[in-house]
Amino acid sequence: MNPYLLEINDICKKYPGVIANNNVSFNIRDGKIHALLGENGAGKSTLVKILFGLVTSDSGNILLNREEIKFKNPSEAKATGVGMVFQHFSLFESLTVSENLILGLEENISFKKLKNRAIEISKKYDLTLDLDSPINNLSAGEKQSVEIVRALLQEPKILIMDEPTSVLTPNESDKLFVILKKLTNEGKTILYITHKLDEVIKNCDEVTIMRNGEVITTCSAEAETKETLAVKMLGYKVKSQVTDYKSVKNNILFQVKNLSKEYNDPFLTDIKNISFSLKEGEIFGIAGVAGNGQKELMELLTGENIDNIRGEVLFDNTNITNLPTKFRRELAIGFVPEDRLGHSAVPELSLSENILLSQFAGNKFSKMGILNFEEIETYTKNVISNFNVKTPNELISAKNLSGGNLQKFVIGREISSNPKLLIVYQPTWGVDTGAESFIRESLIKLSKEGTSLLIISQDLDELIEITHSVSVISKGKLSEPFETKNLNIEKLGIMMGGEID
Amino acid sequence: SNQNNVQDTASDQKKIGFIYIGPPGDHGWTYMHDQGRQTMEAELGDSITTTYIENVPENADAVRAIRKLAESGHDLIFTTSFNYMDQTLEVAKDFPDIKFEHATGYKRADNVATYNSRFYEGRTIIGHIAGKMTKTNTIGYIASFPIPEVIRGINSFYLAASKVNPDIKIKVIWAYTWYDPAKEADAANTLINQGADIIVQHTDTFAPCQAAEKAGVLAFGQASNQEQFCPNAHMTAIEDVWGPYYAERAKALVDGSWASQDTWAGMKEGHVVMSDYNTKILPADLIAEAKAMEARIIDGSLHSFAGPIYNQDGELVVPEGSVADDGMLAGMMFYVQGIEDQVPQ
Amino acid sequence: MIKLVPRGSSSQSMFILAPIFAIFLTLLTGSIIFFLMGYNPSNALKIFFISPISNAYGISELLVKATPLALIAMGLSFCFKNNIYNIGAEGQLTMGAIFGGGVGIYFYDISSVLILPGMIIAGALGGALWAMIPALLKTKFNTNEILTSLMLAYIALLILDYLVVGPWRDPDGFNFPKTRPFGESGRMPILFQGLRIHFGLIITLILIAFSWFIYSKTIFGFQLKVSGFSPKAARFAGFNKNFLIFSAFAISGAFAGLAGVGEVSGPIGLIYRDISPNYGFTAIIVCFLGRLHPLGIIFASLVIALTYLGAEDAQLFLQIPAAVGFVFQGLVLFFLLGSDLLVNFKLRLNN
Amino acid sequence: MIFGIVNIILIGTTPLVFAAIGELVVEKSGVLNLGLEGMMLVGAVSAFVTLVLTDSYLAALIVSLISGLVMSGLFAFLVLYLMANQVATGLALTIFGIGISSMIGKKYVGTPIDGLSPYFLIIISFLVVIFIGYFFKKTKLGLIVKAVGESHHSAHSLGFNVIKIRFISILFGGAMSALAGFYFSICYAPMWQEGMIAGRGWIALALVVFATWKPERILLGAYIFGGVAIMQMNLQAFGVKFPGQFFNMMPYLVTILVLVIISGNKLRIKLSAPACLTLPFNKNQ
Ligand SMILES: Nc1ncnc2c1ncn2[C@@H]1O[C@H](COP(=O)(O)OP(=O)(O)OP(=O)(O)O)[C@@H](O)[C@H]1O
Ligand SMILES: Nc1ncnc2c1ncn2[C@@H]1O[C@H](COP(=O)(O)OP(=O)(O)OP(=O)(O)O)[C@@H](O)[C@H]1O
Ligand SMILES: [Mg+2]
Ligand SMILES: [Mg+2]
Repeated sequence: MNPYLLEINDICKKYPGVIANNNVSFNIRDGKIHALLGENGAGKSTLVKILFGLVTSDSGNILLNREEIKFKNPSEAKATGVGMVFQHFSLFESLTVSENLILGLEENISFKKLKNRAIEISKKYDLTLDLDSPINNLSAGEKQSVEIVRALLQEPKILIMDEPTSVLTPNESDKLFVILKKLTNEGKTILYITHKLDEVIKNCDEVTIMRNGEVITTCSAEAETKETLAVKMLGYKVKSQVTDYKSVKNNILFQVKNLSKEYNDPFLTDIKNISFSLKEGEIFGIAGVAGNGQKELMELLTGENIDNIRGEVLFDNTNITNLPTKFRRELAIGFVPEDRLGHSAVPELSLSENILLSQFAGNKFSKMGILNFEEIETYTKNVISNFNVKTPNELISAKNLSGGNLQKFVIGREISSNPKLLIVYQPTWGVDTGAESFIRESLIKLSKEGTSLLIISQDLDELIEITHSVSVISKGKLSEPFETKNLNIEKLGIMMGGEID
Repeated sequence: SNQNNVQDTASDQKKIGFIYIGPPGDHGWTYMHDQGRQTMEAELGDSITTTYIENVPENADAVRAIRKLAESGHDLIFTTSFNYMDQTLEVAKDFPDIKFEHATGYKRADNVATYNSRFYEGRTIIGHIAGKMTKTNTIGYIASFPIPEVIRGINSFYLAASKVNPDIKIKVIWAYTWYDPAKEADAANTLINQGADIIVQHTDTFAPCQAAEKAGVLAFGQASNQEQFCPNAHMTAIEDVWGPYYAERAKALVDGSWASQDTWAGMKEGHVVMSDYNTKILPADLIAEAKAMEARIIDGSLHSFAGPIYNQDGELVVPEGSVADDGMLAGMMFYVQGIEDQVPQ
Repeated sequence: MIKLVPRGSSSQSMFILAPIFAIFLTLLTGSIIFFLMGYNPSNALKIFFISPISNAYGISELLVKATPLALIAMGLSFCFKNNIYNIGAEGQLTMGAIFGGGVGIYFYDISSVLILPGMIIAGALGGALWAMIPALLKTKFNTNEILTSLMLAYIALLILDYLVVGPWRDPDGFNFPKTRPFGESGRMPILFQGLRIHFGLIITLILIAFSWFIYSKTIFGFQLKVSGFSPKAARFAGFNKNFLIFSAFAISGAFAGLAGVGEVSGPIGLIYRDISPNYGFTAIIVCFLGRLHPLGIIFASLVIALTYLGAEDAQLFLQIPAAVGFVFQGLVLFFLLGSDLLVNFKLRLNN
Repeated sequence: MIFGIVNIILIGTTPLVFAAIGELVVEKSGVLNLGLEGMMLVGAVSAFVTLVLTDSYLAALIVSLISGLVMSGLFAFLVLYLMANQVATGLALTIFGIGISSMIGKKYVGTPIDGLSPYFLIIISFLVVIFIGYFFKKTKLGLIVKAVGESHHSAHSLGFNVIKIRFISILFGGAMSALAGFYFSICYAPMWQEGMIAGRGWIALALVVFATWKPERILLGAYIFGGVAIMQMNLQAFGVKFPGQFFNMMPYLVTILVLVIISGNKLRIKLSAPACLTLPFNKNQ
């Protein structure tokens, strides 16, 4: 008997400038949790979108129960027993939970029947479900439950989950795995996508590792450790490295006192009484699971969104709490937000113009509002050569650069402006390993030159590698800082799960 | 030689152009000008050809349209809406050899004549008929804009109606449009709902008449005979008959006697004509009375604004024994005594 | 079947070729329409597109017509570049005419060189102020400017209507719905004796050059461009979003207001109900056809102006209804928007 | 008398109801079609010309509806398949509609016809509103249309054909606009006149916003808009005079006011306005 429920053979998918899936082949056993592990941009989502009929592959085939499947759209996939929980929720915010559920069903049933079935499922798997509440009143975890119930209503043979825990607390994640176990016990198969190593070790039966669109290997999870998986996923071995503390001076350069902001928006996390301080030359890290207020905190620090803010932000002994972004820059504070395309850079504009984006303040490149293109060009060329940005010239649109190169460019732009303080959110998100270590080194180098750095990152390894001290942000609260060299990972993990007093 | 002849007539042929505010098929203002143009063509035969440009907006574009007619060899150009006044003069200044005629305006030049009709004479007749025909003593009057032309019409109508029916009341709705069939229909229905059993209109579509027909009340047509649209409501209409005037002016052009002048003609000259009285609705004696009034207006023994006329404040504006002069009529912005309404500011 | 394949980066040559392609398709469709109506297409096209501009007067008229279109479209580009859909230029034009014309009416009997500048400034101000309303509502209450600016256009037209029918009626005008004429000092100087092109053309050209300068050389232009492409990046850069919204609206309003005062103090000389043949709406077509670019807008304004003139000639010489001009305007935009696809996508045949 | 006023309001506002309920469905699906005026004009003229030629109301109705489908189909093709800007395409559709309707109707201006009683269509307008209300509240298809307007990416991920659903919604909107046009030239003021819709397409557009995208409020809004217009006529007829322009401004002013009220509150606008309104959808992204 063939033990495989799903056989994936030689799937290829090209996007302009990138091969998202390159001859991807692996098989999934019936009734198991199969992990698909890979960094950002490895091609995981692309593959499952092909599986689910959302994207068509360029070549290759997929067999479900030894029959070739080629779904034209997700409806066909659902009808054939493939269920999917998306990486980014595919819920309708203004509709109620039950409306969202019924939309996911292929067959037509009455609301009453649907409710009965939904309640049955939610009881069985211990999921909280308020059927009449509009989605936008729900927390991320509750939304996840809706997604799961919606997929289960269809009674899939195989359930695909694309990074379901990225928005969950550790507690919620554990609960999720209980549910997944239950499902496999009932004979269902799970394709579980993640880039979290411990989840694979703890909860999955088998794992396929992808890197740069290719399958590296498929193996049994039991045989692996975090380290072996990391090597396979990243292509090199994580070395824990301790930054030296010599460059940290004694004077406090940047201080945040009791910063608070309420949003009254279910999509945003309120910031609650956050305090921390940075010495000159110090690299301070803020760790945490995405969605715990990092984005909001970042906006308060950049000055992008500072209405109704409480507390104080001091820089160089000046109160900058209510200072707009432009003026913060004039004080020599640099910022690198998370999203390269459309936030820290404008994809449609040239690299030179993108330089101007954060450097226009202080009349550096202009006189009375009129631009001096020569100077901009010189500056751009410097950034390109100093930071190893691979590009034909400075007139190329930002969108034509690869992720890593654009990130180097953006960080280079900020560093080249000689900031006294640099605030970076996810410095190496979605960046390949070469660029990653280059960026980390640049940041450390900068601190040695006397700049203070605030690094907000979900990547604990990264924080351990480069920071002097770390705090954890959870549900809008910030923990006490810990010296990186004495970091207690377990305690950090508990705090990231929401246990900050 | 035959060919020569043709060419001769062609070169002698005068070209006459028209500028229209609307489409010639509107069965209203422009339609009647176009009827006039056709009459003129029929009467003058091969000695003239005519052209028109329709839907010319009353703005800077009008100058170009008029000018295009001037430049394309037209000898006489009729501009048929009030707001072409300044534009007509502007073009005329540059084409001293071309003759212009502007309808309803008051500015003239050596080569610009003006012409208008005494439509109010027709309103005297329909006022008389309405006064006799109304059972509810309430007349609904749909007016376009509070300009002298329209106010003159209301006064003329009311003076005649109240003479035969002192109890008559006239309800006015200003539509602030010449041309919005739906709105005109709404206004008619509102007036009917408020008890009007006769609808009088001074707007350009036949929607009010249709509305009256549907509601089973009576109405008068505007500008042209509209009986085909509302056979059971249409008592008569005040027709704007421009044909005789256009033919006369074209002849003057052809024989070289054209001169700038101001023409304000009425029933006597055949510019204002009552449509056939609807014998299904109107009693024969009333038709006879109306016809007699027409004759008296034509012979000058009946004037729409014969004194004594008082304004709403009770002041005597036209003394007994005299008639309102053209100056007063041209700028008339007051209601006569008895109209229970105010002229909008 | 034909398949759309996204281009890696948008095609610059298609960006320029698409409008030309669109005009070509419009001419083609126009020929078909003329043919179906029983006219000789080449003759009809000649009368439509060539005869109106075959002499100096025709060219001058083309410019008279194109001037307000280009001016308004240029102003609108400030909004559209910033992804703000101000579709109420007609109202801003009207307010410009009211404010500027108001000055002209008030000083009708005074002769002074200051009157025209006063009218021009008042007109620009009127348009700008009217445009500030949707800007204010957008920044303060987050209202959709497509809807508010459109509604305000109709409100402005009704205000104009009220004024010329009511309080501003010409005392010597037998109460017709029009104001008294402005004095000589309240008229735009004519550029060439005997033609109607007036000083407004010079103002328009200066402002177009000025806009080009703003776009390509200044921080302000850069800011508009960035916030159009990506509001988030604009926030990151620290641009003052509300300031940009206000200034884009104010500039487009001022330009439209200038077009309004240009119309009333240029070819018209007074105010009445019907001062603009929908220049404010047509300019939106001009703006898109011209790709928000100064040169493109000049070109597009001439093309669209020609459809008006052509419709008049077609009527005069062929008795083709003037409405055919609107049909052409609609078509040219349809084709342009359609061919725009080729900027970002390639067509590929596959089985 | 009151009955009479109500009657006039009903007669006058029915075309607004048709056009607005159609546009509501279009907007619910995430598309803004500014071409209402043009589609209404084409619907009106094609109904009229057909009636003159065939003497059949049914034929007039069918041809009118087809004209609406063709006009809106053109719009849908441009904005959905060619991803053209919705605002510009809608405006172009209106301009095109003004032009093409007066060309088609040229020979028929002022042709007399027998009008059709409006009451049948008035009843239909109620039924359409009730049906659309039911459609969005109770049917899965209605839910799908809402979902597509709310988040086209999510809808696509769930397997709904966003383009197809929007296409059909736009066609429905076109048919309703054409029906409004039919009502205009066949029932309301039975005639054809160039530009006879006289700006009511824009009022219908305002009405959708006024109704905060809720079907039943379309009726309410239409009767308020229409009611005020008729009330001012009634007051005039009673002898109360004031500048009519200020009354005509009412629908526009009130719409702005409603927009301000609902937009000021983030949650409220999120719950009323379709989140994807005017956004183009490309399934490859
Ligand atoms: N629609 C698209 N067009 C072009 N490129 C795409 C598209 N979707 C994905 N890509 C590219 O394909 C590659 C693989 O993307 P994919 O989303 O499959 O990665 P992933 O492994 O799911 O990453 P993550 O962990 O960030 O979710 C990336 O380089 C991505 O930029
Ligand atoms: N969603 C997308 N749509 C269109 N093009 C994309 C998309 N994502 C990525 N690309 C293109 O794919 C190319 C590679 O992008 P990607 O971010 O995957 O680079 P990479 O291979 O990871 O490079 P690096 O190692 O520098 O991170 C770039 O040219 C980019 O323009
Ligand atoms: Mg992914
Ligand atoms: Mg990458």
